[in-house]
Amino acid sequence: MKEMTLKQIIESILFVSDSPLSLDRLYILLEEFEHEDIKGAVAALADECNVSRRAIELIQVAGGYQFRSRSEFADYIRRLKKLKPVRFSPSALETLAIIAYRQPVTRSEIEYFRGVDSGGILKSLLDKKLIRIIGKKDIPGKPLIYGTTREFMETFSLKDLASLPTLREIEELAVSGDDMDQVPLPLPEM
Amino acid sequence: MKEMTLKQIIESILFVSDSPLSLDRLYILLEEFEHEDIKGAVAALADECNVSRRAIELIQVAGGYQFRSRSEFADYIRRLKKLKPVRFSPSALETLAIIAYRQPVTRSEIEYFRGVDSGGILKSLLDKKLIRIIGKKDIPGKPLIYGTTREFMETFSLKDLASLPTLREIEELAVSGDDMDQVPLPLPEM
Amino acid sequence: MYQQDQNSLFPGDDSIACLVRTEAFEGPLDLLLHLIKKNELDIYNIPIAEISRQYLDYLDIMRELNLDVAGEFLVMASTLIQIKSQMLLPQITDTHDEELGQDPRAELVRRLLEYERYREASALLVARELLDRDVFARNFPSEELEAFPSEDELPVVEMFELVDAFRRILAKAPKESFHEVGSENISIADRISDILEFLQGRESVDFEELFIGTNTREFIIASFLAILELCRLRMIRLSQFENYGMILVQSAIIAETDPEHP
Repeated sequence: MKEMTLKQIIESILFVSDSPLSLDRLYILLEEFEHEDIKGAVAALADECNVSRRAIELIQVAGGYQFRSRSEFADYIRRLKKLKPVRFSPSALETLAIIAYRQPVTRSEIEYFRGVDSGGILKSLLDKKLIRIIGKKDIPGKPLIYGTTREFMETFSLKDLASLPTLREIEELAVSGDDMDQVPLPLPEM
Repeated sequence: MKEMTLKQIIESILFVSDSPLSLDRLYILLEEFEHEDIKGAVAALADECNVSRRAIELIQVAGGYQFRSRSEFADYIRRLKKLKPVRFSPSALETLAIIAYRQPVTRSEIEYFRGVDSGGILKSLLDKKLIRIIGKKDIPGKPLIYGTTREFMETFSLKDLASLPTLREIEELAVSGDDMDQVPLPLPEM
Repeated sequence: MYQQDQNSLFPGDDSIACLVRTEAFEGPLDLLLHLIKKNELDIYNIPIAEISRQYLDYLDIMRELNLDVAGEFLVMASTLIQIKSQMLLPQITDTHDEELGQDPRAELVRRLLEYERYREASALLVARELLDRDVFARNFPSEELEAFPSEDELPVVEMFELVDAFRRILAKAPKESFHEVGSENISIADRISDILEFLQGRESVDFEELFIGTNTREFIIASFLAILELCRLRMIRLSQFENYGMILVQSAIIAETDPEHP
């Protein structure tokens, strides 16, 4: 048997995994190795993909590492995978954006921002596992609260929630001295 | 966009394919390329994996080509499998749901709902410590009564059973219809 | 390539000079933003009278085309009219007025700004490298990995999947059991579980002991219903030795730890 390097070991594990693996998971899996060495090997592996101009890159997504095809090959891969490309309606995207940026958030908060009933879209996003029910809010009526999932980060190639595109700053309204982001919403009674 | 080589294109396709691809299949997928060139690129790709001592090899299997992790890494891959979270089968999920919402409940009540024998699934849920036997019901036959466990609450991050979403809450989501896309409203120019 | 398609779904540029736009308006806020952009208005200083007129004109056209005007559009129409009338009133300077100095348009403006902001965010999201559209991963079980037997681990599952599974069950369950499956009796399940635990290892307890805890109405009702349910299921026995005397509660469950496995 040939000698195995840590980098090769990590490459084999990341290759066969069907979801991104975090460094913490790798630390547990490869308990006989030093954390620093594992970290270094992951970085070296990512570099190698870039340097050797492979069609695959090692990216950070959903709190972990995953091999993914580079976007320039998408057309060819689509020929193989006859799956319908993911498409999002503007309403689904709006709703996702509100949930992503304001989570945990209730349905009535989402509807306040969107101005329209959002039950059907929430159900559909739940079905697609892009959002999840986090629990219930401890206010009268105990409404369900929603947040995004790991699948959401995977779908939108997000390293973590902090990597969401920055929201445009809203000019402070003269009439309101409060921070815009977390002002309690004047929601109608449920 | 960087220049794409045929070798890279084939690498990307083989990488994302979940089954081996034959040369004939590649010829069809990449119809704009010469058969000889495709054959050559596949061979070059296989060589490259060997030369650069990657943990992945391109092998010929079942009449096609497939990237596989080299066998010497099997021990590590086995560790990954051990850590891999299991997904629930629909029947396990159904059974767990009945127990969660109708506890305390007997096996025959569960089977009344599901319409099928549920012994095996109950055993597996007991093994996973998601349900427990509360006791025996004091009626003829003394059937066992089942309920959920602390582990169940932890799995779903539930504060208490009252925090389970009610059916009505889920039904309400579907009220507005399953429309991801709303009916388009045509806007005349004004 | 798909990116462009999706971006064009967002109304905003008015280069299309055709009579009927095919883009959908997501709601009243979307329509209002469109009107503001089209008229090149300052969002912080919306001429409410003019915007209201155009908004209502639009609703009229929808009706003329025999389109259902969704309720949300009507709610916004009345909001606009209300703001318009408030703007017409002379500035009230009463000290007891909480709305003192508040521009009647303020909340609407805030909603429009927030809405616009999330819509921009959604455009940024969809412009990212999307999995299974632009980039692809090996998000399927690898043969090497599947070759190993699965270990029993705690499964990962979302709450929604659990509830959805129960919905499926109910959909195919025999009809007569429907009415029984109240969705609101969950806290009763909690009380049942607690009471059974409380009774475990005790010969009998005073009925009233089962109500010790939070003294809320809900708690008492849930406890009482739990006791009734446990009686019905014959999992507890109640006994009373004299009129108005102490009611004793006994577990009727035979402790069982050795699971019967089929």
